[in-house]
Order: sequence, then structure tokens, then C-alpha cells
Amino acid sequence: MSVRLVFLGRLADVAGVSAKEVAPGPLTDLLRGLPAGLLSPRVKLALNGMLVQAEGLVLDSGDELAFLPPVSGG
Amino acid sequence: MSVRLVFLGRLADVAGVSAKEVAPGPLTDLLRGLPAGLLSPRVKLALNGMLVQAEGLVLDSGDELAFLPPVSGG
Amino acid sequence: MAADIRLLDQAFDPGAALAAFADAHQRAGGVTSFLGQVRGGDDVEALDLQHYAPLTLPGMEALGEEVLARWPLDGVLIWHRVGEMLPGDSIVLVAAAARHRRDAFEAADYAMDHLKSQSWFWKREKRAGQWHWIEPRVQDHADLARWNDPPEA
Amino acid sequence: MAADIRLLDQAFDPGAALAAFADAHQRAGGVTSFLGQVRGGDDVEALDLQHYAPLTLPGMEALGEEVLARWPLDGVLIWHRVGEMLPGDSIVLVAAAARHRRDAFEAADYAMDHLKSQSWFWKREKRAGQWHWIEPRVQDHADLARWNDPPEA
Repeated sequence: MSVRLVFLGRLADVAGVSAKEVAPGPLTDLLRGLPAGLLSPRVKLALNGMLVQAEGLVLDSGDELAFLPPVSGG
Repeated sequence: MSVRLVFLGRLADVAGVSAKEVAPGPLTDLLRGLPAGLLSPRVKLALNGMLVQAEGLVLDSGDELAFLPPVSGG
Repeated sequence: MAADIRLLDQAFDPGAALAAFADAHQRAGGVTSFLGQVRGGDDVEALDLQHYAPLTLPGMEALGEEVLARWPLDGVLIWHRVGEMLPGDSIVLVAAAARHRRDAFEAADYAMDHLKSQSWFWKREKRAGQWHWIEPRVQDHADLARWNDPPEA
Repeated sequence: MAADIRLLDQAFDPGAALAAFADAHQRAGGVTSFLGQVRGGDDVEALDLQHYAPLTLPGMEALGEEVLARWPLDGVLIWHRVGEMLPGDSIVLVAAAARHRRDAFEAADYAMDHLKSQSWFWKREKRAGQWHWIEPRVQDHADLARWNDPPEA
């Protein structure tokens, strides 16, 4: 099994897709094959529906990691 | 023609009627024939739809004078 | 017509009124509303609201104009029942349509505070078959004071 | 069930929703509501709201529970559309039913402020055939600050 990356909001435009399957491993490795700008201090991450920090994150097969840009205002 | 007195809210209970026709004249004279308690600092008066003061009020024929107790809260 | 002010002697459907008001103000991003209804589950069997025609509707219309002058609104609605009502019946519906949410909230809140405390309605409740007049509530004066208005005349 | 929280991918009728909510809470004296709709008359041709299923509805449900814990309410309703909408379509309906008017106003106001700024929705607008993502608004943070909440995580 692979890891599923999900890109919300404008990050889907940055990534070029709204979701992508990649091989398991450290987040830093996974990001190497992706466009720059997906991670920033304003982008939050959710691993299997729970907010997590990017530092030291390692993805296992079956995991879903979502990239969440700031939510839109009213 | 006569003067029409209108009693709102609990003042209709005080007056025993919700409206009454009386002869024109000074308010003090008209009140003599009515139960006590219709006038107090908390009761406002409207003459022909305009708020007025009780002092010195004289009613002409065709006038409508309304006795308005404090309005009910929410 | 930016102000929709009505004194109603028959039951009204607040959902339909709100939907029509929102439709009529599609340029507004938001509509805040307050619906007051006769409480069920109390021992109140019926509610009776009296008004005084020469003052009550003109007073509501003046309140509508005041609200429109005080906030940038697309529209305001103030509907009030009079007469005898049963538990669950709608008494009052106030709605404000605005481009900005905060304006809509403040305008509806202000309209309700002033409607409750400064409008010409006298209310009585029937409990155990007996009618009782309702006196002013201290809370209404505290609500009014929030707006820093001049004291009541 | 005191909290009625829904994420809807089809158009809904806000008037019918409000009427049903008020009927379901007849013990409440008042229902405050806020309806947000896609503005007409602008150059916005369509609005698209994205959500992220593992977070969005759970976040709304948590907000509903928080509102119920913070004010003495008979019920709270939070309905939010996702997907593509046209001008005039309803986006969000929030309603709070309470015995006391002030509680109903504050609860609905709080729910809207937190829904707009802390819920997981991403919005884009279509103008002249092109989609544009909408960024956070400074006003939302000012609205939130009114409640003296701890800063956002």
C-alpha cells in the first residue's frame, strides 16, 4: 500500500492534483518529488484526520496526509 | 360631539371599560367621574395619537385621549 | 422598499417570511433574524397582545427607519402579531439583511431591544383560565442601556 | 437531540429549516438565526466550497457542543453547504433557540464567528469564467477576538 496525499484549496493548484499516491517514508523524502510551496508556517497538516506537526513526520502505508492552507474568510 | 377616552392594558381593568365617551372639558374635570389610579407618573397620555402632558390639558369635542400604562417586557 | 413593517392580527409563517426576505435581498451576503414565539410547556394557556393603532405601527415604522439609518443595510423586516395567540404561535419576526455579517447582527439585536421596551404593546397571559397583565422587565432596560441611547422620554 | 449539525451537498430551503427548528423548540421563547447566501449583483458567477471530510463535520459538531455548553440553549442548528453554488443560493444557516433572547443572539453570533474563521472550508469564486481562491479576512480575526478566546492553535 501507499500513502495518500490530499491537497486542499489553492494547494491543489500548487500540486497540480487534488490527491496523489506516494511511497511511504519520511515527509521530507516525499516532498522532494513535489512542487515547492506546499509546506509553509501557514499550512497545517492532518494525518488520518488528526492535526500533526511536520517535523520528524514519517508516513506508513495506508496513511492519509492532508495539506490544509488557511481557511477562507466570510 | 364628545371626547373619547381609551384605556390600554391593565388600565382597562382599572376603568372597567376599554373606552368611554365623556363630555369635553379640562382633564381634571373628566377624571372626577372615573376610578382613581388612571393617572400616575408611569402612565403616559396620547391626544389624537400624539404624546402630551396631563398638566393643563383641556379636551375638545372629537378628541381621543389614550391612557398608556408602561409597555410589557419581553 | 427597504423596510417591511407589519402589524398582523392573524398567524404568520416565519419561515416563508424569512425566505422571501432573503430572496428579496440577494445583494446582501447575510440575513440575521430573531423569531419570538409563545412558549410551550409552561402553564401559559394563551397570550393576548394589545396595541393602540395611532401609536403602535407608526412607532414600529420609526424604529425601522432608525435601524436603516444606523447601519448599512439592504433591508429590515419587523413583523409583530397582535391579538390572542396559543403556545407555539409566532409573536414577532425581526430580520436585517446586510453585506456584512456584523451589521446584520447588531441591527436585528437593536431592533429587538427597542421593540420590546419602547413599542406600544400590552401583553397579558392566561394561566389556569385567568388573564394576567405582564409588567415591564428590568432586563429590558439593561438591554436598552447597551446601546448608549438617551434615556426614554 | 439539541444540536442539528449538517454538511449539505445539495441546495436547502432555509425558511423551512428555520420553521422546523422553531417548531422543535417550542419551549424556547426565541430563535436567532443567521443565513449566509451567495451574493447576487456582484460579478461573482459561482462559488465553490471545498471541505475535508475527516475534519470539517467533526469540527462543526465540536462547535455545536461548545455553543451548547457556553449558553443555556434549547437547541442549536448549524447547516453548511459544500460544492458549487450560484448567486442567491444559501451557504450557511445557524440558529440558536433559547429561553432568553440575549443568549440566542450571542450563541448564534459566536457560532458564525467561529464557523467562518476556524472551520475547514476553502472557498473559490468564479469571475469572468475564472476561479479564484479566497484568502482569510482580517475582519474574521477581529470578530473572533471579541470572544476573548485563546489564540488559534
